[in-house]
Amino acid sequence: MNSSDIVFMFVSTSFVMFMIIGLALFYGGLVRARNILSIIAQCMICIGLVTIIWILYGYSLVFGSDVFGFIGNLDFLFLKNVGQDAGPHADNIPHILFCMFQLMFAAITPALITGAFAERMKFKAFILFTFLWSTFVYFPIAHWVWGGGWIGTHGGLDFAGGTVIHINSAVAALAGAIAVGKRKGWPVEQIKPHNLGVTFLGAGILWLGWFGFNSGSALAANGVAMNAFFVTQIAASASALSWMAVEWKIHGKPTVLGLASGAVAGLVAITPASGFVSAFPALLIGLVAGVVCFYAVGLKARFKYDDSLDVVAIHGVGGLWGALATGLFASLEVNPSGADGLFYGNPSLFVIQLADNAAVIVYSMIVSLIIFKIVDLLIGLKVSPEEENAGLDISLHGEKAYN
Amino acid sequence: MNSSDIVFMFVSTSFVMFMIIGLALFYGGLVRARNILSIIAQCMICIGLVTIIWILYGYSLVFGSDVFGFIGNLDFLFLKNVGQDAGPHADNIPHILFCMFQLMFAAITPALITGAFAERMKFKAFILFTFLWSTFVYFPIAHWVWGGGWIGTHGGLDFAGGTVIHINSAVAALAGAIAVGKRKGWPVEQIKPHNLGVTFLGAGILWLGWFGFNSGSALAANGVAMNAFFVTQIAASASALSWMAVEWKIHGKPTVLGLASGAVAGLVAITPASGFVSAFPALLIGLVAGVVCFYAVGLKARFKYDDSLDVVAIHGVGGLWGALATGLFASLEVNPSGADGLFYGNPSLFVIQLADNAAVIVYSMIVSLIIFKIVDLLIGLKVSPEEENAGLDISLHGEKAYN
Amino acid sequence: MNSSDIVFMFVSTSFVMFMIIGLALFYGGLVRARNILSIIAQCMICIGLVTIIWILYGYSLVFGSDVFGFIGNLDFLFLKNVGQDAGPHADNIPHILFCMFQLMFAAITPALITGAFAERMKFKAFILFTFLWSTFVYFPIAHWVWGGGWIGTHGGLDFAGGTVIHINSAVAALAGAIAVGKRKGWPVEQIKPHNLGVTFLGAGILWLGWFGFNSGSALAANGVAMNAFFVTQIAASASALSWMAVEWKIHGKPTVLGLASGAVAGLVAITPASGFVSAFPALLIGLVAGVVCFYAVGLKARFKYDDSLDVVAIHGVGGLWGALATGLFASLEVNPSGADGLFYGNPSLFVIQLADNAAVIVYSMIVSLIIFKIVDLLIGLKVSPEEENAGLDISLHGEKAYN
Amino acid sequence: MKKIEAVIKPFKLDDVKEALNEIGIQGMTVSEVKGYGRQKGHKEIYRGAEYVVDFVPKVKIEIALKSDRVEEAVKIIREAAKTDNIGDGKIFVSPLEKVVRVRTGETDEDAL
Amino acid sequence: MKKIEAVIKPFKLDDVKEALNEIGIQGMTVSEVKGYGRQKGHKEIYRGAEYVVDFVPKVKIEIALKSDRVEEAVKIIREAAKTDNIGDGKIFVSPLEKVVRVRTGETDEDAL
Amino acid sequence: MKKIEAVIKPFKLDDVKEALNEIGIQGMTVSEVKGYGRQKGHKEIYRGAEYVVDFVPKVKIEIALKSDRVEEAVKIIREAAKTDNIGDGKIFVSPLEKVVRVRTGETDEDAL
Ligand SMILES: Nc1ncnc2c1ncn2[C@@H]1O[C@H](COP(=O)(O)OP(=O)(O)O)[C@@H](O)[C@H]1O
Ligand SMILES: Nc1ncnc2c1ncn2[C@@H]1O[C@H](COP(=O)(O)OP(=O)(O)O)[C@@H](O)[C@H]1O
Ligand SMILES: Nc1ncnc2c1ncn2[C@@H]1O[C@H](COP(=O)(O)OP(=O)(O)O)[C@@H](O)[C@H]1O
Repeated sequence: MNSSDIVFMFVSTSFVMFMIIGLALFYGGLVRARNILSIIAQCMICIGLVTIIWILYGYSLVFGSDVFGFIGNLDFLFLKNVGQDAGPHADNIPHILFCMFQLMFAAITPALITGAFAERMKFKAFILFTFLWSTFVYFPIAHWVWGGGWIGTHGGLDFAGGTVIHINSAVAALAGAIAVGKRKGWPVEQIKPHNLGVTFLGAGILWLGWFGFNSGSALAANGVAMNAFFVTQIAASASALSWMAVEWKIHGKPTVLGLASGAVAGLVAITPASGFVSAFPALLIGLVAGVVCFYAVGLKARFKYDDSLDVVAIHGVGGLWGALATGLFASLEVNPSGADGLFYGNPSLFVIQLADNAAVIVYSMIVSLIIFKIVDLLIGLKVSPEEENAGLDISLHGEKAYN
Repeated sequence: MNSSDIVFMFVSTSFVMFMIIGLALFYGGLVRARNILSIIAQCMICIGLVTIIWILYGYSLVFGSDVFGFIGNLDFLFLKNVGQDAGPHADNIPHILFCMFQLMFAAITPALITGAFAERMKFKAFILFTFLWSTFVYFPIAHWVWGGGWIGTHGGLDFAGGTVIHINSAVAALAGAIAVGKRKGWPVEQIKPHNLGVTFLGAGILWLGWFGFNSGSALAANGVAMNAFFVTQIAASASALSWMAVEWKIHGKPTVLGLASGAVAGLVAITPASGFVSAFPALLIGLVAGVVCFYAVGLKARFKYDDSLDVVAIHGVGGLWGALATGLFASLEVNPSGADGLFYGNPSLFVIQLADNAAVIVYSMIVSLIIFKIVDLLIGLKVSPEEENAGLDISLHGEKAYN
Repeated sequence: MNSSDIVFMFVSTSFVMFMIIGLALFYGGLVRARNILSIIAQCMICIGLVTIIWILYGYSLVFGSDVFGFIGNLDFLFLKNVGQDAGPHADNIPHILFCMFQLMFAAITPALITGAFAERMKFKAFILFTFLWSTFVYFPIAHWVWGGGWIGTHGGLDFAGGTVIHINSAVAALAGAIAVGKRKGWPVEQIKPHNLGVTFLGAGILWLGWFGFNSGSALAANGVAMNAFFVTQIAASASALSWMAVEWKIHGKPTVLGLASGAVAGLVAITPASGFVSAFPALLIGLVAGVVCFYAVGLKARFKYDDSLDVVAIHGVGGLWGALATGLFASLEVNPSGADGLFYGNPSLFVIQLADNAAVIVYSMIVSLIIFKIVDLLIGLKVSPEEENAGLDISLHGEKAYN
Repeated sequence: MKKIEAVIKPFKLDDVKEALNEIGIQGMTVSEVKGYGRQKGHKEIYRGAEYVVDFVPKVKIEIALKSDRVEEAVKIIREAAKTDNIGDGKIFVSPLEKVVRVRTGETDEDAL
Repeated sequence: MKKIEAVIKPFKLDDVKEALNEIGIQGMTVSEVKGYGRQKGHKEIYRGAEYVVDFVPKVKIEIALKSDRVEEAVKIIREAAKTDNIGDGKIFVSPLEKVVRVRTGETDEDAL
Repeated sequence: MKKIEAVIKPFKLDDVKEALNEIGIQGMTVSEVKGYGRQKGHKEIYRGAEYVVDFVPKVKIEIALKSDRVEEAVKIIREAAKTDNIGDGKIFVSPLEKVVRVRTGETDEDAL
């Protein structure tokens, strides 16, 4: 037990919790005024519901002893053996603290997905979806990477969740955008963000929280953690600027939404790499992230899926770029318990990253689609056109955000 | 001195300070647009004024050597003997840090009360009230529980302020709602929250800050602190869901305000228990809190007191439930320096909790009522009907929040 | 290396980063609704651009080995020799962590300036300005005080940046207000804050972040850091109250903007002193700050420069008062590695403070004016009247904050 | 048919609506406006600068109705909106040539 | 000249604007209003208190136009704004005596 | 009596108000509206999507006044509101049959 590490993980965990609040604001500002509360409600469900299923069985499925490389066993069911003493996954902090840090990751992941079907999904359907998706998609994949499953053991690197969280949620987002269908009027009507100040505040909270997200993934207040801290700042800054630059060039004006989106894209891209790459690779990862994610936003128009808040473009494309960049730029000098990447003489890491992420994408896509299908059959996914017109806040929650 | 604990308490103290900002937003979003600044002004008075009287004499009255079990002596008047070295109440951190952590509790407590007489109280009256109430109600009661006074020494448990802060403020809130009188139009007119996004942000900041509030009350980065951290998350989540569920059942729709109110109710209820109970009792405490506080909101309609933002229902009823639940579920296994509760074979703790809280309620009610009476005589409590119509922001502060 | 200090500096750095978000909100709420995004964009440029130039050469210019007392050398160019091990300026934390903490100071300083020319400056011009000003003003002056330059070595005290950050930015703000010219309609038209709730939230985040700003400047979780923490709270509280009091007396009403402005003034004033003075001098520093800064706001009307958001009055006058107060109240008892001030028998410190700050003011004024001139020639500083009428958000960024 | 436009104090809206309902007038369109008149504005203070704000928040009610109901409606509105303070507002009556209900296409008095 | 005021459902604004454009009517002034009529309001819930909100968000379009274009315009608006549900709104026509274009000083039909 | 409705650029409101005050017209009701006309809208960009926004923010002033003051008032408004750019706005004059002051019950010209 190390009391500095306890403080460090306490702070990091708190920051990640705060990210979910930030995410609700980031998304909430981007929808129309009549739907902001529906976004917030979904994010609160992610916090509330995932917390409960996590302590009941989720933590055990992810971090219980490995079963066939696929899932954890029931050692920690109902928090059995999870107490104030250190647990098997981190000998420096109380088991409950490790459990809680990991909980925050489990909670934020379905919240990320909500951006894809914003402004039209039934609340009841979302609750059921969150329950099923956490259980059958998030828990297995988190186990694969961090819980002793096949990806982690055969050498795939994902420092803070590029694959587990961002790619995974973006794949589910794509499935959701397709399954739930388009918003009324999209893409013809002008559907504009209703409060970009709120979106900026959300992005700011996300940025702050990401320090805990990435650094905390070192599980100790050491040099690797501080490396993650440093490169997170660099990649986010670089990506904000590069998104702005390309947008300025193409649309003639640099927008705040572009700067904020770029920052988030950079934060996403550096996530898997943050404990393995140094400052200048991080700069490059950020610069590229801003550009590719900017262009990726155009995909939805081309392929006609209404990914309302661009989860696929930012978390999917950004996350994938980050995962592959980890295969390129990872360095044992930064983190001796990591690996060298392609540019440090080890092409195999890149191949592993490619293969792992492909597997996650396929698994997540198939199971997410099945889950959406089931929810559709049981409850239906989309609100009625009248409810959509009136706004989900009034229709589903009987409230208006602004009076 | 332990430098990890210094960092831990630095963070916890900062988080609690941030809670007061969060509270101002939580309340500010719930009032009408023309009164948000009056809420903010009151919260800033709580920070500013209480800080000053705390360093002058408040800290000494609470934490000076005990006088008859009732109040602290003047050992620390004007911060005499309060410096960078450790003090008598915590040997692991600088005395000034302990003093500052406790200050934040003293500052947030009167801020909680403001919800009861929101939208109608004179600002000057509020300032005088805050001064008197802190001095004659908060300081003694905090001394009783934490400063060496009769409650703490005879074995009553209040880990992070369920009694001192929540019940105490809610009793004063009830006194205030009665003393100041109803808002014009209440309960006939529709008086709706003007910005639920702001309220949600406030709730999110409260949730974050509560981690520091509860965990920090361990005064060290140890297992008990992390237990408090963990159960805080669990109770808040459970209570958000249970409030939502009962509201959904009764009113047909699950509201965001319900989710947020439930979360706060759970945070309140777990406060006194957080260092003494484990995860599943916390789950239960949260589930029950959401339901009882939901129903308690209905009391004001029945008994016709205009507790505008439901301080009594959430902090009073939630706090009382938490204090009693501590008597039920506290366990020496969680915290060897606590006690066992009824369900762990020690019914006496429950009785103590009952008695202690009854005493606090009686004391707080009587002295609060006297203070409101005095302020009414000296200044008057309520603004004129014209001022109320125009809104306190314009009437009292010469400002409008939105232009 | 000390892992507690790592955590402490991680938190402090994160808090200072969050301050920039808070600043954007503080300023953003004060401008008209059509210009909030332009404020946010400028603050994001400060984060993004300064981060990049800092890792390229800025850090080296400030903290590289001293050259003639004026600037750092190129030892750390492109982060050469800046890694996970401790660096020369702090042996207790990783070099990259020290580098990142200092980065945040470099990033927030130009953001402070933006308040002076809010609502009318060209975005492209601002980007160029930020680049030039950081390079030719901030980096040298930061080196003088903290990097081994002439001010630090001959004994001038500036604990957390009163001179380097606040006075420096305020001088540039004055230069900017003059160089860019007045807003259309100023001072005849009513130009009112559009959202004081947002401004309050920003002030609250600033207050929180300032704990990291001041305490973190101790670079270790020790008694001096906690002293800074404590006096920061006291000065901010006192200043909020004293600004309110004088405003109440003169204008008949106590405003929330006054309370928030007073708090910021107090935070500014305590900044240079926070590691050197104890609680009661801090109380005095705060009380005086609220009053002098209140009156200083009137200067712009008298001298007819449109310092839109009062950077000169709050950061300049407040910072200067704090720097001089450090010369009066600094005490070796608080910090043995500081110095005694005038009231502790050492008048020379006061003289040094006076001289140092005069030098900084002169240097900053001259070079800032030159930079504004250059930018004016290359790009032009001010938007067209049509762009100003339409609002910078639409004109420069093609966005509206509120839809 | 006539159109009545009444500019009243915002917090009187519900009273006016109720009063009109009672005499069977149940359609109206309401908007938020700012009024300028004899009623003194208030003072606002921002960082020491004092502003006198002349514009006062008001609510405008528009009612289309049969000509023979105008007098009664005006009276009812006046009674409900009155506080006997300056700034209580004004009622304007103007001619209306045609009314059409969008949904059905009914016109004039059938459309009310 | 006449003035048409149409109170319609907010999400129909674009359709109406397009439809009017097509028949060459290109000037209009739009405001957000709240309507009260037969259309039932919705229920809102705040901390357990249930409110019935009678006022429904609507958009008001004002168009000044030549008298001989009124009939056509009313028809077009009706068609574009119709959803066949209660609350589709109303169209009001009233007399207009004079129009002046601020920029040029042109008056009446030249000013449209 | 007549009613003048003027749709002008928002930042001209104070000038118009002052100008009217100077000729002794001191009552008016103001609302925020959106205008659509010849004035080109602006481009907005959100995550790469470009929107052309046709609706331009305007302010509408309503003034009830004696018929014989209309000409003067229109002239004054025109002068004060003019910037000589497209989109300066329009002034509409329509008949007004009755005015009542809520507070006193005074009617017509006494009520102005
Ligand atoms: N000539 C006018 N034309 C249009 N609206 C007017 C006129 N005069 C007054 N109003 C409206 O009526 C409101 C009340 O008028 P005011 O002169 O303040 O008090 P009172 O109604 O008691 O005479 C004003 O705020 C304004 O909205
Ligand atoms: N008498 C009236 N005067 C002015 N506006 C009216 C009147 N009656 C209805 N309205 C407006 O028309 C809208 C639609 O009317 P409503 O009775 O709800 O449905 P419908 O148009 O289908 O008859 C209302 O919301 C209101 O804004
Ligand atoms: N036919 C009309 N009916 C009602 N309002 C109109 C009409 N035409 C224009 N307007 C209003 O006048 C404003 C200015 O008109 P516009 O054609 O843009 O420029 P200009 O006034 O210079 O001719 C518009 O924004 C709109 O609010």
